[in-house]
Amino acid sequence: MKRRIPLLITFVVGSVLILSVFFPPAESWGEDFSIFFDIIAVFAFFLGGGNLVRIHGKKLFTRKSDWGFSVVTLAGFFVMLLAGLFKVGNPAGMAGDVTAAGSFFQMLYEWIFNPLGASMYALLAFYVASASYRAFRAKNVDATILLVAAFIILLGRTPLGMYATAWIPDSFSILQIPNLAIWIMTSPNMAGQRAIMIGIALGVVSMSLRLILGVERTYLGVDSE
Amino acid sequence: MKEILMVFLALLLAGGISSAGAQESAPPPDTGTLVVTPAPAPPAPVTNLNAKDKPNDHGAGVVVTWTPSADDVVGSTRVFGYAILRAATPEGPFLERGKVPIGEGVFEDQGSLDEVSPDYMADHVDYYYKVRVISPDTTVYADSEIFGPVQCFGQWFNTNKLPVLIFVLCFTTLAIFFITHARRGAELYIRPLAGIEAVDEAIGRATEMGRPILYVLGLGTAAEIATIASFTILGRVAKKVAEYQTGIIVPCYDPIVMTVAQETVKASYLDAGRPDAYNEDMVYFVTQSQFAYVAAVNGTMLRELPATNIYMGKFFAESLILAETGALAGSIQIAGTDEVAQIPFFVVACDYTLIGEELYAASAYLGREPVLLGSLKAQDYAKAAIMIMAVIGFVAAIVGWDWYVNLFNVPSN
Amino acid sequence: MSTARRTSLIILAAVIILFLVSWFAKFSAVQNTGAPFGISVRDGFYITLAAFCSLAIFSFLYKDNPYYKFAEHLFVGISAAYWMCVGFWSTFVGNFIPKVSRTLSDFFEVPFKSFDIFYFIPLILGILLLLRLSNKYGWLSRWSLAFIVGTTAGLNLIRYLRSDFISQVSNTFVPLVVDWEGIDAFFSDFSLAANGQFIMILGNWVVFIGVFCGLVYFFFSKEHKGFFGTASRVGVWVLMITFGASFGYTVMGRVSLLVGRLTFLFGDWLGLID
Amino acid sequence: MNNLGLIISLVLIAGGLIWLLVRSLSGREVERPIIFIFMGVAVSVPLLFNITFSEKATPIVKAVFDKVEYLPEGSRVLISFDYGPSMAPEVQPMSDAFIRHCLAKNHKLFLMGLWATGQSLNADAVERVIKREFPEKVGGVDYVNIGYKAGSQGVLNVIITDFRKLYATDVDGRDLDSLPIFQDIKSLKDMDLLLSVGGGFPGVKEWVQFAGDPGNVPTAGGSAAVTTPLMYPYYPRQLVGLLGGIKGAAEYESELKKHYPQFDKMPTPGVAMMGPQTLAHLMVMAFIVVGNIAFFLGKKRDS
Repeated sequence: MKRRIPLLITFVVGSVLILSVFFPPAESWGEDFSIFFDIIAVFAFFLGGGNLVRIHGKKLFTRKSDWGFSVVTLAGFFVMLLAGLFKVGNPAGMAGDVTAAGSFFQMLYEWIFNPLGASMYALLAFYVASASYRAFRAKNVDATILLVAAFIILLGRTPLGMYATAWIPDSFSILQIPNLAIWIMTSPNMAGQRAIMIGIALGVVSMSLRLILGVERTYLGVDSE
Repeated sequence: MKEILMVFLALLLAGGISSAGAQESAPPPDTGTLVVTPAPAPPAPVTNLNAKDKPNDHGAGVVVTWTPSADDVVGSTRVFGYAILRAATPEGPFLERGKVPIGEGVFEDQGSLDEVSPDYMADHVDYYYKVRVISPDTTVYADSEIFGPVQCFGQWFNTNKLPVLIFVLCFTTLAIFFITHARRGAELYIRPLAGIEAVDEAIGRATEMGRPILYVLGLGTAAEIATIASFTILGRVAKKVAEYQTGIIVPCYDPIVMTVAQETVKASYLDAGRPDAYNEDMVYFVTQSQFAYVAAVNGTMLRELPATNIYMGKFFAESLILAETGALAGSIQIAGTDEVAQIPFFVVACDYTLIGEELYAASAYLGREPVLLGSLKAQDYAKAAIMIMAVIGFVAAIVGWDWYVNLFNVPSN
Repeated sequence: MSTARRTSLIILAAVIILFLVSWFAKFSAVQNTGAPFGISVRDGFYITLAAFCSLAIFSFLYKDNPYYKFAEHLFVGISAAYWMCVGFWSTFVGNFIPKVSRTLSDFFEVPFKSFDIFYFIPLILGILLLLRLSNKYGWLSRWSLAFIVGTTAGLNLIRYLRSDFISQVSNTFVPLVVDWEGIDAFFSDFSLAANGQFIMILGNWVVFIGVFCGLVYFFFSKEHKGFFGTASRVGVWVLMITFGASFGYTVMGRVSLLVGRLTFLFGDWLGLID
Repeated sequence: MNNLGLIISLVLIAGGLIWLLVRSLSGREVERPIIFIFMGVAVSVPLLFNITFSEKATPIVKAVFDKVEYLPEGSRVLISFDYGPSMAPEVQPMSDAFIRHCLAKNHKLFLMGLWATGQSLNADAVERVIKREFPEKVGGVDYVNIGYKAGSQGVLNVIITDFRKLYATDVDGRDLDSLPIFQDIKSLKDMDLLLSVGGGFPGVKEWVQFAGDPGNVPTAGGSAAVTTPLMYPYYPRQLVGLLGGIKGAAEYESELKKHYPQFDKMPTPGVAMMGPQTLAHLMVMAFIVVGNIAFFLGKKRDS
């Protein structure tokens, strides 16, 4: 029972959703199920939030190293939670949108959440540089191809590429770096992307089938029973 | 199997006929007759007005078609567009349902099935249509004759999606065939996947170093196949970890993913015969915000200094931030994602990367169970079929077999 | 007191002083431009806070440090609660309540839509999920997981098959020759111009062969030897070009993000640029 | 200030790179924080000191420039604003540059638009660019703004035979027949060049299909970076040239500055945005080169 019923649910739900696509009266089911999924996810928030509070509370009470930072997390969590659930300072009161401009919730979002997130994102510019330094080495044929393609595209995006190859006559203009960069983006790059996408689609179809047929079941933790 | 073949053949035939009937060449532009008329005469009305129920829908849809006005030619100023009007009786009143630009001869009158909607369009009720040719001068127009009555109604099967259904059926048959074949004990060869071979080695290394393994399930919800594939890989990794008695850290982005991951890791420890070594805090929730999650995982990497970082699942812009920080911490890194835009970053910054489809294959490969391997075999046959179809498509593009190309153009509804 | 501890305390004091200085400088500057007093103090604080948060994150580039740790922990706490609140108000109150209860709809001040019995499915599954916390009935939560996985599998199977698989295959159907006017014309007009006939034809060939070999690389059940070996080698090369090119192409976007952040720091905060 | 900043920063960066190169020659790797510092400097210095690089126009951009440049003085050029406010940061530098170039060449300028959301943008360009920088130009004589009309490609189909079927007046309500600039203009076919600046539908593609091709009028334009690859097939047969994304705008601005000393002081948002980008790209490439030198020398020494 503990093992059969979940597999049966997966099978029924999965196959019903596949078939619903082909029958117009059932067409909207997929959408409905996605909404159900979102609602279940709200319940899961309790599990998530509870887990967060438990982990950091434990660190705090057992005075583990860095417990002070757990206080920061818990304080941030509860302040934000209360601000959001009770819509503190919301110009339209409880009926207003939770993210309405001017509310305390939105203030915290704008001046703490947002700058922190944008800065994290901006770190990418630095990591792009360090990754290219570290990884673009002509170690073997594959790595050399990777390196050369990246280098041509990079060159094509600076004035240098144009200056360096402007002397090439028009009848050989494909060899001018900007043109070569465009050609790489629209031909071999496109081919590679497409091969990967077709492969992924097949992989998803096959994986979905294995799940529906109950062949793949690690996620249920039922291997052990 | 025979039925499928019949349907397939019927489809090919239908495709061939429909493409033969289409493609009527536009009349040549008559630029010579263009003289400024002092009083604007109304443009020629449309002809061949027709309306019928929109096929393959759930009702409340009518497709109106017509032959564009004789004045709708390149360079003529007399036609500006078409307005489609509908009434419940031939006498009217006719209300405008929409407009289309010049050169077009089709309009889908899409109503709502919802009775309270102002746009409600009842099924099995008579409607009358006419098409108005609009000129740049709003007072000058030409109405077509009225067409009707026409009724809309729902269909039970969407024939537009027949090709998809055929693909689904073919692939399912193929997969079930190979899975049963494999169950009977046939030997199946599977090529090695470098990224997966490295997993065992990496766990061994972690044991030697006495450091934990960091397993990141990515930013996908449990509604992503990539995340589910990652669960099965996590299951195998956790089992090995339990056997070797190494530590594992699984920070989660999504609460449901956390729930499933806890279940998976717990079961793996049970499987390995070490339920006592399982600790609830191995799998924990961080936050459901992309960059806050990355900030936390980055911190974990530099503080816990895991011997190996495994990234499997859906990743977005954070892929490179994670992989570079991991490299800084000196960890061996194995990644796998089906997010095409992020694969390059993992390939560049990680030691091993499972590219797209390999991620899905990995779970089957790790299991080494014949049933799972059987489905890989089916995937390969499907790939071979695509290659053959693509070669035919190449020929088709030259010879001009439009029906063949059309076979792959599945309408969006 | 150890030297390390003393140094870190001095740095902390310096950071606090800098923060206060920046705050005061900011609001007096804002005040001079004519904004009302109360708001400008608050805005000065917020801008300074945002700037220090950004700097704390950037400090991670040097190494892990307490300021980054502080920002990280604050970020985790705030963001976790943020999404919970948004999920609660938009999904639970916005989508779920109006479909199940008029009383609750009135309580939350959302318009009641119509009663829908099917909305009890996610309610029950959600409660089952919470049973995980119980040792005795924890196994029931697997029913919810099974539902989620079934939904995922069903929806994705069709979605990928249609949008990625079939349409990508059909996009590969490109003509092998473009603007063909006979072999003589091909050779007499032959050029390596970027928009010339030869390069266009070459592009189509590369796409076709690239997809073909790329797919061969993804063959799992065939040993990569002989013809398969060669084709899969070529496939790997095509993939490598793809990865290199995509990497190079994204650099511009990544730099734009940094430009945006630095514009905030130099402009909005320090007022160095306008 | 500008030049000093430029010199100091370039010396710093170049010196740093040489130092790195020398270090690499001895086979030593570069630590990560050094890379980060270089990257930070490469992006912030152009921002702080407003450093720009002159872009050399790629052929596809140069073709547009040359077309405008070599039309005889007094030719009629039409610029269509086919974008909304959200796309403006990326493509507005293009339409501004086109306007400046045409007026400097004393071409007659016709402005219009196909996007409802972009209606105010033409008027804004008239105020911001034409009235401020070309006060001697007279509205209705040297330039005219006929504004937006609904109908997408339908508009083009009509005005390719007769403007007056759709447009009775310009945006200021003046009768087209009363305007000297419209004296012997009947349709789009009387234009010498059509320039469309856009980022979606309708845009450059529609201008080629519904105006340039059927009317046999030279057509060129500019488009947002995302849609640019889709336009390449039209070049050069149906499209004179094309400015792609902010880089295209920067190239055009540079070309303009090079040929017209009077534009020395003009704002060049495209070029300005390319400053940090160019330096960052050069930096990444320099690191790749230095990294490979270190790698090969290290390998040589090991063996």
